[in-house]
Amino acid sequence: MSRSFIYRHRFTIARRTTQIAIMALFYAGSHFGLKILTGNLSSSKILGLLPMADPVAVIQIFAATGSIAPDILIGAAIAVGFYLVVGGRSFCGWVCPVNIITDFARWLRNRLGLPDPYSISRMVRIWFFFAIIVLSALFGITIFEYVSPISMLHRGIIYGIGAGWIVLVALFLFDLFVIKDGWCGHLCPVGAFWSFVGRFSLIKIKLKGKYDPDKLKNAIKICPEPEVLSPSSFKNGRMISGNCINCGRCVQLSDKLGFSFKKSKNSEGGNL
Amino acid sequence: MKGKQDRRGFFIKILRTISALFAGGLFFGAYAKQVKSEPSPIRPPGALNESDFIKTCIKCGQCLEACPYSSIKLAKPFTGIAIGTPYLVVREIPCYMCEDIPCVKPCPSGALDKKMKEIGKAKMGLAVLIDHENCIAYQGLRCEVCYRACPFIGKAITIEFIPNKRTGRHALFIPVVHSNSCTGCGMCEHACILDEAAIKVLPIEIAKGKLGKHYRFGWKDES
Amino acid sequence: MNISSLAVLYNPQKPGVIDDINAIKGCEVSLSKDGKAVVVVESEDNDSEVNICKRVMDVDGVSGAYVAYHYFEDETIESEYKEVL
Amino acid sequence: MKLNRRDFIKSAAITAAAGSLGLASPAAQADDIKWDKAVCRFCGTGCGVMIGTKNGRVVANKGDPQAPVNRGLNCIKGYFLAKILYGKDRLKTPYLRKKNGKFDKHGEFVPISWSEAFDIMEEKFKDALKKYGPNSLAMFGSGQWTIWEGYAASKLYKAGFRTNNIDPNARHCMASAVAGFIQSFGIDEPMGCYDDIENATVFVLWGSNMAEQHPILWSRVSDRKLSHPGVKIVNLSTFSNRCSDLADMEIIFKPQTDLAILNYIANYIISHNAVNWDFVKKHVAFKEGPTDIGYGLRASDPREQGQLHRSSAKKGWLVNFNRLKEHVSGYTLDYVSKLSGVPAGKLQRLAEIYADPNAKITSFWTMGFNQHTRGTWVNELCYMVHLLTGKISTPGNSPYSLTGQPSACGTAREVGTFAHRLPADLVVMKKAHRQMAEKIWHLPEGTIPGKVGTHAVKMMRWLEDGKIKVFWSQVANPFQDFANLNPFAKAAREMDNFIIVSDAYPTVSAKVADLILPAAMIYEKEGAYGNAERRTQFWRQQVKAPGIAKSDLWQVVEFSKRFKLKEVWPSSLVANSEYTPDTTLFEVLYANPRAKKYRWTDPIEMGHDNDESKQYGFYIQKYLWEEYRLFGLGRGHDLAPFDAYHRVRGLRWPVVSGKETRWRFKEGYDPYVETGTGYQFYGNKHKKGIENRAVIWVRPYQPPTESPDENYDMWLCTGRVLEHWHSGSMTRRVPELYRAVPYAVIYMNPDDAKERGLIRNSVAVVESRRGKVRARVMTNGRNRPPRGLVFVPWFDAKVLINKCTLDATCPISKQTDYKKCAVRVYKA
Repeated sequence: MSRSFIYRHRFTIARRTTQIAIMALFYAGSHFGLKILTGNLSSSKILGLLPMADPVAVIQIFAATGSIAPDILIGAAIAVGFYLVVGGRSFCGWVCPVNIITDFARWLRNRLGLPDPYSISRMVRIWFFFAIIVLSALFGITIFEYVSPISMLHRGIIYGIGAGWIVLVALFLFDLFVIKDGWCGHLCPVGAFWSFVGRFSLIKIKLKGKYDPDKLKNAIKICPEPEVLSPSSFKNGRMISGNCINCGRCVQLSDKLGFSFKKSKNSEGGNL
Repeated sequence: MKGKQDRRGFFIKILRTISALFAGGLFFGAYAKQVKSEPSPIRPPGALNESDFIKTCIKCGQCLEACPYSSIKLAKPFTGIAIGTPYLVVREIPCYMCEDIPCVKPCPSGALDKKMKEIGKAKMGLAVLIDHENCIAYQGLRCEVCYRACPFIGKAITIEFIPNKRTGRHALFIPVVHSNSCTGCGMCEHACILDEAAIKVLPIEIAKGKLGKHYRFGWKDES
Repeated sequence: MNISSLAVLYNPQKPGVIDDINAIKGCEVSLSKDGKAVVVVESEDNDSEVNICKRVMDVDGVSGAYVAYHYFEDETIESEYKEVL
Repeated sequence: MKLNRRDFIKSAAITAAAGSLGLASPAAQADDIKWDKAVCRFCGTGCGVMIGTKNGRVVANKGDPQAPVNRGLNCIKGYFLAKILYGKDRLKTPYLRKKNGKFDKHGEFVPISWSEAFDIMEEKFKDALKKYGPNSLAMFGSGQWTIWEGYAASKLYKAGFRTNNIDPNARHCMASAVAGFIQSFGIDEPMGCYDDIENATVFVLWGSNMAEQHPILWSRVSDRKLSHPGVKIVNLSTFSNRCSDLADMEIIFKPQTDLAILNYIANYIISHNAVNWDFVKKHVAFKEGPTDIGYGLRASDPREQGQLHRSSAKKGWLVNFNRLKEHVSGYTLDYVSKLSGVPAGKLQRLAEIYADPNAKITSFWTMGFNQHTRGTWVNELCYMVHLLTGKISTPGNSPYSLTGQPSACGTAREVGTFAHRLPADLVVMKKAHRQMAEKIWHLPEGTIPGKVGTHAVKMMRWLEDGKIKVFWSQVANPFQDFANLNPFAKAAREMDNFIIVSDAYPTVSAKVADLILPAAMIYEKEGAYGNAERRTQFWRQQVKAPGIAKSDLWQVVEFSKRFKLKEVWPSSLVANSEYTPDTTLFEVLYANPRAKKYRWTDPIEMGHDNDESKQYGFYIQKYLWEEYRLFGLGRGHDLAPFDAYHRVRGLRWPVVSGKETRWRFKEGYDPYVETGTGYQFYGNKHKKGIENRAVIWVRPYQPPTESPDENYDMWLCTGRVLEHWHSGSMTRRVPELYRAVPYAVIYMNPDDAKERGLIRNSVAVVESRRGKVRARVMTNGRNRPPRGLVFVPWFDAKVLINKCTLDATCPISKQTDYKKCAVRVYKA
């Protein structure tokens, strides 16, 4: 049944508006004094009171200095708590501005039908995550924060990009020509961290009825993390893999899938 | 046979990823080392020493937003300053030494020390009157703009009067900086009327020498 | 008959400055040494004298010229004061 | 015979030129910049400078190494002289407020031509003359006018329109000094000169922030102290300033109590018989005047009620020494210490210094004394202290009234562009003086009105009361520098009057005006200034003014063409004049036969432009100077001929037979002092009872007009900073000076600030009974006020502190007291 275009893209639209809204609020907080969101995604304050911080950055700081300031510790804890509810990697889907670049690269890649010659294991980002902790401790600096396109982009949007655009264009071209879903899918350590959190988060994709491969054929094609829709990722109808970014593309596509809230046994869950 | 194949393939893959990561790590380490060796820029008041500062700062920009004079900027990539860390270009906008120190309050990471209660205690750098040839005070003109711009006039900077030998009836008014009170806020460098400032704020480790422990100045009391 | 002398400052490195000044009618460089010259100006009346002075000023390489002495035979203005006072 | 006479003249010419070259004349410049001597545009010090021009533009400037005042040095404002001419928003054409093509008081400024500007001015002037008479016209001049600009304007108003309503902004800066000089010595201007600095052993600064307001002189004082151990400096001020860096003793006293301190010093001198009797007996007389003289406020003001001598404050009667002795005996050490808040020890040490016979004391003062509701009195009290000990008119002994503006002396005071004066100390009230002026100006008797015109504050009040219909301001910024600005600006904008402002930049006053005339600036015209040591200095025109901007001299002279004698003079006057009713004021005052004798293209110009003389065909500046010079010849105001000043770096008048005078009234230095007299105060030569004597005036302490109370609990003092000149219209357009000091701040005591919840940089409101302004607070800046006082400089067009100041004046000099009124300061 042909539902309206809006309905069929409801999550994508919601994600984009959230991503842009968050960046706009940070920008307003810095330039127009509208103190709803101040700071940036590395560390911010909501309404000047509630601190939030990027746990990956906090971990690196801890590795590099051996101590951690209370504000960012609480901030990281609050962030983790929040994403335990809404889904670990929903940070990637709903908040991180780099996702806009990689989604655009993905979309362009599909339109142009570009080949996907290389493939590296999606586990690299996990190694990358642990490597930056080791290297931070080793070199005594928050190593990934120096090159992270994520912080480069959100800081650039709020305070001016400077020469950072080169890195972002490189990332875009990397995703476009080199590896499909190159950065978010394979390399991003922040995504890796959030996937750990995602394993235990509440809002998850749920499978209605039995796993039927050809029903999910289109969903797998469109999913940025295809392994997520493999049978092993579901346990009694509920997604257990942390890699799902809760982007809702699959839900939009087939009615066999939906979002479920509670970790219930029989996985009825509200169909968002 | 196939099992062995898989196991070897598995080890090769592991080795490949580890070597890739190791190469990446070296590249980043070199990049980080290079950044650390640059002369440290002027950090906001209350900042830890440079090496601790770039480790501790989470680069969130909240100090920038709290500064009423937008003196603080975040370092953009490839500018030789640790990316994202807050710094000041005092020649453009100096630190106006707010007594309530608004920029330190929101700092979540402890990179700006909240225990610093008095702005006068800040040590962002040290002003040094470097270019005696172009500084017109050394030619005998009555300038001392840097002296009168200093928020700690009379303590951080004073005037030394020297007879002007050329005219024989005028005096030189030479600004002299005192490192014990100079906070490095840059009001002097900002105010300097030359096309290129003759007085500049330098990182303390570059500006200051160090007296040998064994020697005391005979005419000064032991303090 | 107007006679006056100019103290002239010129750029000694630039060749031919003295000759240029001498070339001006009514001008005569009586002495010149490392950038300083004395020029005697003879002319009929104030107007022509000023033109000469102006041309001396405009000579390329001259950076300044000052009237050091000015003699003119003309119905002086001094007498005017006595009558008023 | 003819041949060798010519050779003789030529050799004389050569030796003269060679001689002048022998001096360390500036080395030849490699790049083709043409250099010529000039004067700095700013303070009264009068530093000599060289202006470098290339392709019709001032491209460089330097201190003139041959100038004795500064020997090649400048302060930071002088350093930027080349830049002040080229602000981005320089006025290049006249502007008139118009609505759909016609003048409208509330229209927008529209660029117009000079002829249209003069048309509307002519219409307004003639309309006012017809309906309200000459006293409805007014001109607000300046101590930054060149000498001939002030002279020409004074002639236009006093002789042309026959009104004395012309007053300079020097009324705000030097009027009390003038009254002090005339009442004490019968003649204006200091008797010492800057060479006192190289001879004095003690400098006492009375309300004179020399470190910032006379930078090069302070440099000389500093050198004097450095190179001569034992030289002492005492800095008396109502707030601590940069002079205290070098001072041996700093005395911070409560506003207005300088009157009491000086009386105490006299008391100390007399009671410790340190009086120089043989000087006092031979050369000093004593006088006293009325004390119920009010505060120069409007007659209706409650504080003026019961003051019987408000308009006769100048009166004085002879008394004897014992009256002075008895009067000052009341000013004991602890009474004055309690009154002034100064520790008794400091007061005593100061008195000891003055009483020390072999100390050579130079007392410097500027606005601290002059801008004071008893400004004339406090000037005279300082003379008292010097006269009692005979420390005057000798190298190093000098009561020195420093001048603020570059030509308050040269133009405003010596040329007499005041409402009551004529050149060379003549006054309009005396018939003989008027006749002398009329003789020199070739006017029929009775042309110059005898009634004193409107002094500055009266001019403001007449404007507010609708009595002034046409107000023309030149080289001044009245709507930023008059005290109690609000009603003044309101009257200018809303009442039926016509406000004309000649200026080079769109200042606050230009925006309040109805007609703006674009003025040429200092090096775009030939000019002459007279500095604070009676040194007159000339400069030639260096470059052309931008657009169709014209010099103030041209504006006044050109405008005079629009008036025929019959339109401004009664027919009886025209009848017994040497002119016809149709002769224009231009031909009477400026282009008369005497003027035409000074032929244009004069070799002294060395080929420099002179736009005015080129247009008029005669050397107008030379004519105005030579005519003006006649006033002073033989009367103690002798000036050298015109050409001399273009050759030398200024001469200190009286210039008698080519020789300048350094100390006046002293035999051997001053040619007017008859031999054998030692000292001769010839200013009072013909004054009955005080022939050739200086006068010590008996003056009491009187409280200020407005003191802090419970709801206006702080003193407000205003003044300047080194980096900016007056209302900042030039210096704030130099980017480097703007960056150095971008906005006016409220200098405040940190404890006062803390009590009001203010810290450094927080924005506060300064409010008085008359108005309020907002500005940032500075708690430990260059000026450190004591508890209960704030200091706000007035250079900032956005912080018009003069909205708060009180328009009380010294009733004798009519000079406004900008240094003290009551305000409250609170968080914005």
